[in-house]
Amino acid sequence: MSERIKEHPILGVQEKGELVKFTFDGKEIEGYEGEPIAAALKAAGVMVHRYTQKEHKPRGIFCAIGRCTDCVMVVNGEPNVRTCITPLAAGMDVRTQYGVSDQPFDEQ
Amino acid sequence: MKTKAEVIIIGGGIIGCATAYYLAKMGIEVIVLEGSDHIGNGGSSRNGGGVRQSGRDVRELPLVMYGIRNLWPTLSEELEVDCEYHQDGNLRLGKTEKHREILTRLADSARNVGLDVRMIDGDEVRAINPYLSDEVICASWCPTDGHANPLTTTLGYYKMARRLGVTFITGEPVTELRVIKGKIRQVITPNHVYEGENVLVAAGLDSREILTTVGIDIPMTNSLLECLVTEAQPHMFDQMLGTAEADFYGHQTKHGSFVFGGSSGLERYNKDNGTPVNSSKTAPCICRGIMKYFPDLANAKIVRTWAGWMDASSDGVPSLGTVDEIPGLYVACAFNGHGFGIAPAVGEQLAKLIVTGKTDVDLGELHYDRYKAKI
Amino acid sequence: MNSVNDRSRDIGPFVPGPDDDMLICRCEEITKGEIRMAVHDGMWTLTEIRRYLRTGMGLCQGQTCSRLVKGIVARELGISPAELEPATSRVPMRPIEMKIFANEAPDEREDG
Amino acid sequence: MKRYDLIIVGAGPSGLSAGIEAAKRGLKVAIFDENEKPGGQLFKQIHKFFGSKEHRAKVRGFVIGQQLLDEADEAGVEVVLNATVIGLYQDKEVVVKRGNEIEHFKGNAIVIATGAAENMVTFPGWTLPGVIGAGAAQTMMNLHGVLPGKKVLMLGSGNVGLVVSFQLEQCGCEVVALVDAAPRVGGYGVHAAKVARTGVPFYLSHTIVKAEGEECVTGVTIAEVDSKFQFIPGTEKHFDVDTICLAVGLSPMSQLLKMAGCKMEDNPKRGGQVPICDEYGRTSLPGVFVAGDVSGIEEASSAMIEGRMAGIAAAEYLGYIEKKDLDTELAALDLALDGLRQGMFAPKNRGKAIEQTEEGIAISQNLLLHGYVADEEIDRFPGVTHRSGVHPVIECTQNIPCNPCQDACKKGCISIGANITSLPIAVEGADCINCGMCVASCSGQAIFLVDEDCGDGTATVTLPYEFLPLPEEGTKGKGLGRDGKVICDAEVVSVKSLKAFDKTSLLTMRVPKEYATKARFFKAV
Repeated sequence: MSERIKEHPILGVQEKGELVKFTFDGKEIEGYEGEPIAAALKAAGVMVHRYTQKEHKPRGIFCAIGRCTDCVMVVNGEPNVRTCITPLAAGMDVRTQYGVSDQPFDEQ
Repeated sequence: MKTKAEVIIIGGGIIGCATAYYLAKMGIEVIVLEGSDHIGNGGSSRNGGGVRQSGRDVRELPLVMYGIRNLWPTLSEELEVDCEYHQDGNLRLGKTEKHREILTRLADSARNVGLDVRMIDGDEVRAINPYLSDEVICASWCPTDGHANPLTTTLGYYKMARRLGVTFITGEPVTELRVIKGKIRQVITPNHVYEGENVLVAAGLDSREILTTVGIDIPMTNSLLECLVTEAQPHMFDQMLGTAEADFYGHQTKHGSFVFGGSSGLERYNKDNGTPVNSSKTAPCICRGIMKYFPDLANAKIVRTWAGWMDASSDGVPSLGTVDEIPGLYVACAFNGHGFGIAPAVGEQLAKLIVTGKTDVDLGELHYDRYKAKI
Repeated sequence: MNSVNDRSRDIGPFVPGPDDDMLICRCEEITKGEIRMAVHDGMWTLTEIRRYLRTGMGLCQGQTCSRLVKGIVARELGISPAELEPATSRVPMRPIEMKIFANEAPDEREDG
Repeated sequence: MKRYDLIIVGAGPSGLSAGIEAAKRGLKVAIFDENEKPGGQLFKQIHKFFGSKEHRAKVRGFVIGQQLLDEADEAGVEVVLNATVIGLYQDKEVVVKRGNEIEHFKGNAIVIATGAAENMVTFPGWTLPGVIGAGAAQTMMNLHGVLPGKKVLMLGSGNVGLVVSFQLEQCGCEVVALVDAAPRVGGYGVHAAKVARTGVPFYLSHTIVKAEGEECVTGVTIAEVDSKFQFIPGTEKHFDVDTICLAVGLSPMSQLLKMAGCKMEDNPKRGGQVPICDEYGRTSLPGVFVAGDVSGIEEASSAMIEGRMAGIAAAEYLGYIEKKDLDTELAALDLALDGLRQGMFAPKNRGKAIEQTEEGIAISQNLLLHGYVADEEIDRFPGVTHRSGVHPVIECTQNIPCNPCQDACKKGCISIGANITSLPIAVEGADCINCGMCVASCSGQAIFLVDEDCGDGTATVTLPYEFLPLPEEGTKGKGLGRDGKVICDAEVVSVKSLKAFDKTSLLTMRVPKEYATKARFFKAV
């Protein structure tokens, strides 16, 4: 997890929740409980959260504070979940969103 | 700026825009005056998008049936905009025996004037729309009903009318009509005096105040309606929905979102602060109503709510046509919250009426002067 | 206060631009060209643009693009962006699940 | 329905300040905030604040956030988190989403302190993953401890762009370029200088041509623009980056007010669509107040004072204090706010090209064009003097409202005077004891302790250092000039990290004496 800041010159070592497992598109990865899903994905190197309905273009984190809604994904079967403000929980099923579905467009 | 035309239309809603479009198609010069800053700013942009016949009063049924047969099917092509018209039927849902009675009575009277509408039981309802809960025990089913997008349809009429040379002026609230030498002639706003040989008043609720200036009174009042829309959802169904109890109505749009309208029961007493505003109680109530019918929508997120006034007349149907006592004056108002689906037919028939003096559909029962005391 | 706006005022012809395919409304995927064209079709207020094209009607309700749309429409009309009234904001400020919107907490008085 | 004297929407600097003042005067106050943590943007701001003591100068943003929370707690303010205000209805009714339900509340008075939202710019590829707002970068690195990217291009040279660029470097990202379409750096010169000296190149009059990449950002091309912001062909420059960070201004987040029917105006000087309000935040709706960025974009320091004003004004509106007390208290705050609204970055000067300081000294053009004061320009500023022995060199060259350095030096080496925006003067004859307090207290990291001639052909330069790893004594490396270019060899001779320095370490490097007035940063090799 090279994308995590181990120690910060001003903030020191940040407190985190428990390290838990969750799945991204079926693959098991780890993140800290309570941190935004988007942070855990970013730390794991995931950039693309969804593909848009009309143009099928990739999108990811943009505002990171729950306003722009670009980072939405299908979480535990529910589409349009703003991953940048939704806390990670152990065992979450996080999937790339295609339009409003977790099925790739050619399978919809 | 142009202030004279053959026809002056007061009101830039869907009725005004559609009438202007059909008049312009016949080569008539038209000015449309809209009081607010935006075209289609009243009920035209604030309704649930129903294009339905079932559930309507028989007096307005012929007109809406005419529109669904002759105008709606080709409207997107004609207006060069996607009106998102779907003709996939209308389910008017019932959950109690009392509902069944209400729906049966409405269906029977509509069948009498030639509408294909029938009662179906709960299982047949769920065969048509499998997402409906078991609480639904019956529905009236009208396969030729549907829904469309009121925003693009209204603005589509505006765009095409404008393209045909109609003058639209927004921010021009009409304060007075003036009869000159026995005929309607002038339309007064705070800024200008407009002149036309014919004047159509299609200003929704404001029509009453405007018509008062020439001594015409149409008994109507305002009533607040509220709608909400969800985020886009995977495609579920295409029917238009309503309920016997009128606790909600709506459909899934082409975009994937669900548009639902409804009420809290407190609408009549809503505070009128100059603009239609949502009550804090209504949207939660609509949500509770919807979830009883569609448990699957519980997780759908609401992204927006809005309110609009409907112009309610004492007998629930519009006033439409010629004002006999003032030559050159026409009215089209008091659509009672179901003016959208009927609008293309109203616009086309009014245009014909203004130009030829005749209509294809008899408007007699919608005459402005029909209101009588109860005894 | 409303001001008189003659929608027949000449704003010149629609001239295609090199960046017409630039996406402006990220949620509803509306391009600059579509917005410019809508202005030439008579959509002269931000409210009309929104109703006609769905800009700002997506999940974020215009929080990202409203300023951009305003600039494009103003330029097309040859007016200052400050002259354009922003489209109305509506409840809810953030998307809210139907089941939560429906679930009103009991009033404290009823709790005893 | 549950009713409070005062409901505040937003627990940022202005909302918390309003709550504290109102609660202290006896009001029953609730603050709702949609975030998991209170403090608004304060908890992302890890730099030391500008201003004077009363503005909490030289305290880091996140520490101020904690101080405000403690004060709010002490005053009895109910701060409700994870509470999204979804609507402001008639009769000052606030509907709040909390957990899995909604709650209705009424306020006898309301303060809207919802802050601002970031502006965006478009360019081909601006929707690609990897293009993020500067706020997003701050959120990821400072709240969640995750790197926003490894190689970053920053668009925007206002204070946000400058501060976030520095923060990106602090957590180990490489900022490959700082780009702005404007012809001049928009933010404080001291912020620019601390970024430039680490080696970040500034490209003014440049903007993004396109972001490259299929699935996410892999590169970016920028080009120079002319005075009409049109690209100049042939000036394209390419960078391999994984992240493009946008810091192109803020807009007030005033939607709730518009929804409630407040009279609004579009005011470019205040950053966009804002409620029409008086200086104490009273809007057109009786009992509805505003404070902070929602009523006009400024710094957090001003937001705190505006919040206090709104809180006190609400107390008077509800009869908790007398009108005469209101006037007295507001007059004092007026003065404090006025102090912050002075200098060349004052709201009234927005958009103006300032050529001279208040003292009549020509502004460094190099600072505006490249982010650093050129060697030949630096001597004309009153904080820069040459003398024997260790002495402070204060490279503060623009009039900004800030004076902690004056208080930091107990020996009277630094003088600003009564006017908080004046340039600091290195006082002749005062005796510097090399304590380093001035270096650590300077929010702009613009003070150095220099001994120009140690007698052995070397000089020492003590500089503020907020990076990891912290070099040890004896580390050999290079001295960097104000422009971030390597100019000489350097060796670390001392590293001090005192509690009083508040996480700013003081690194002293030995350089050849001819570089004493030029070397301003150290890089280990």
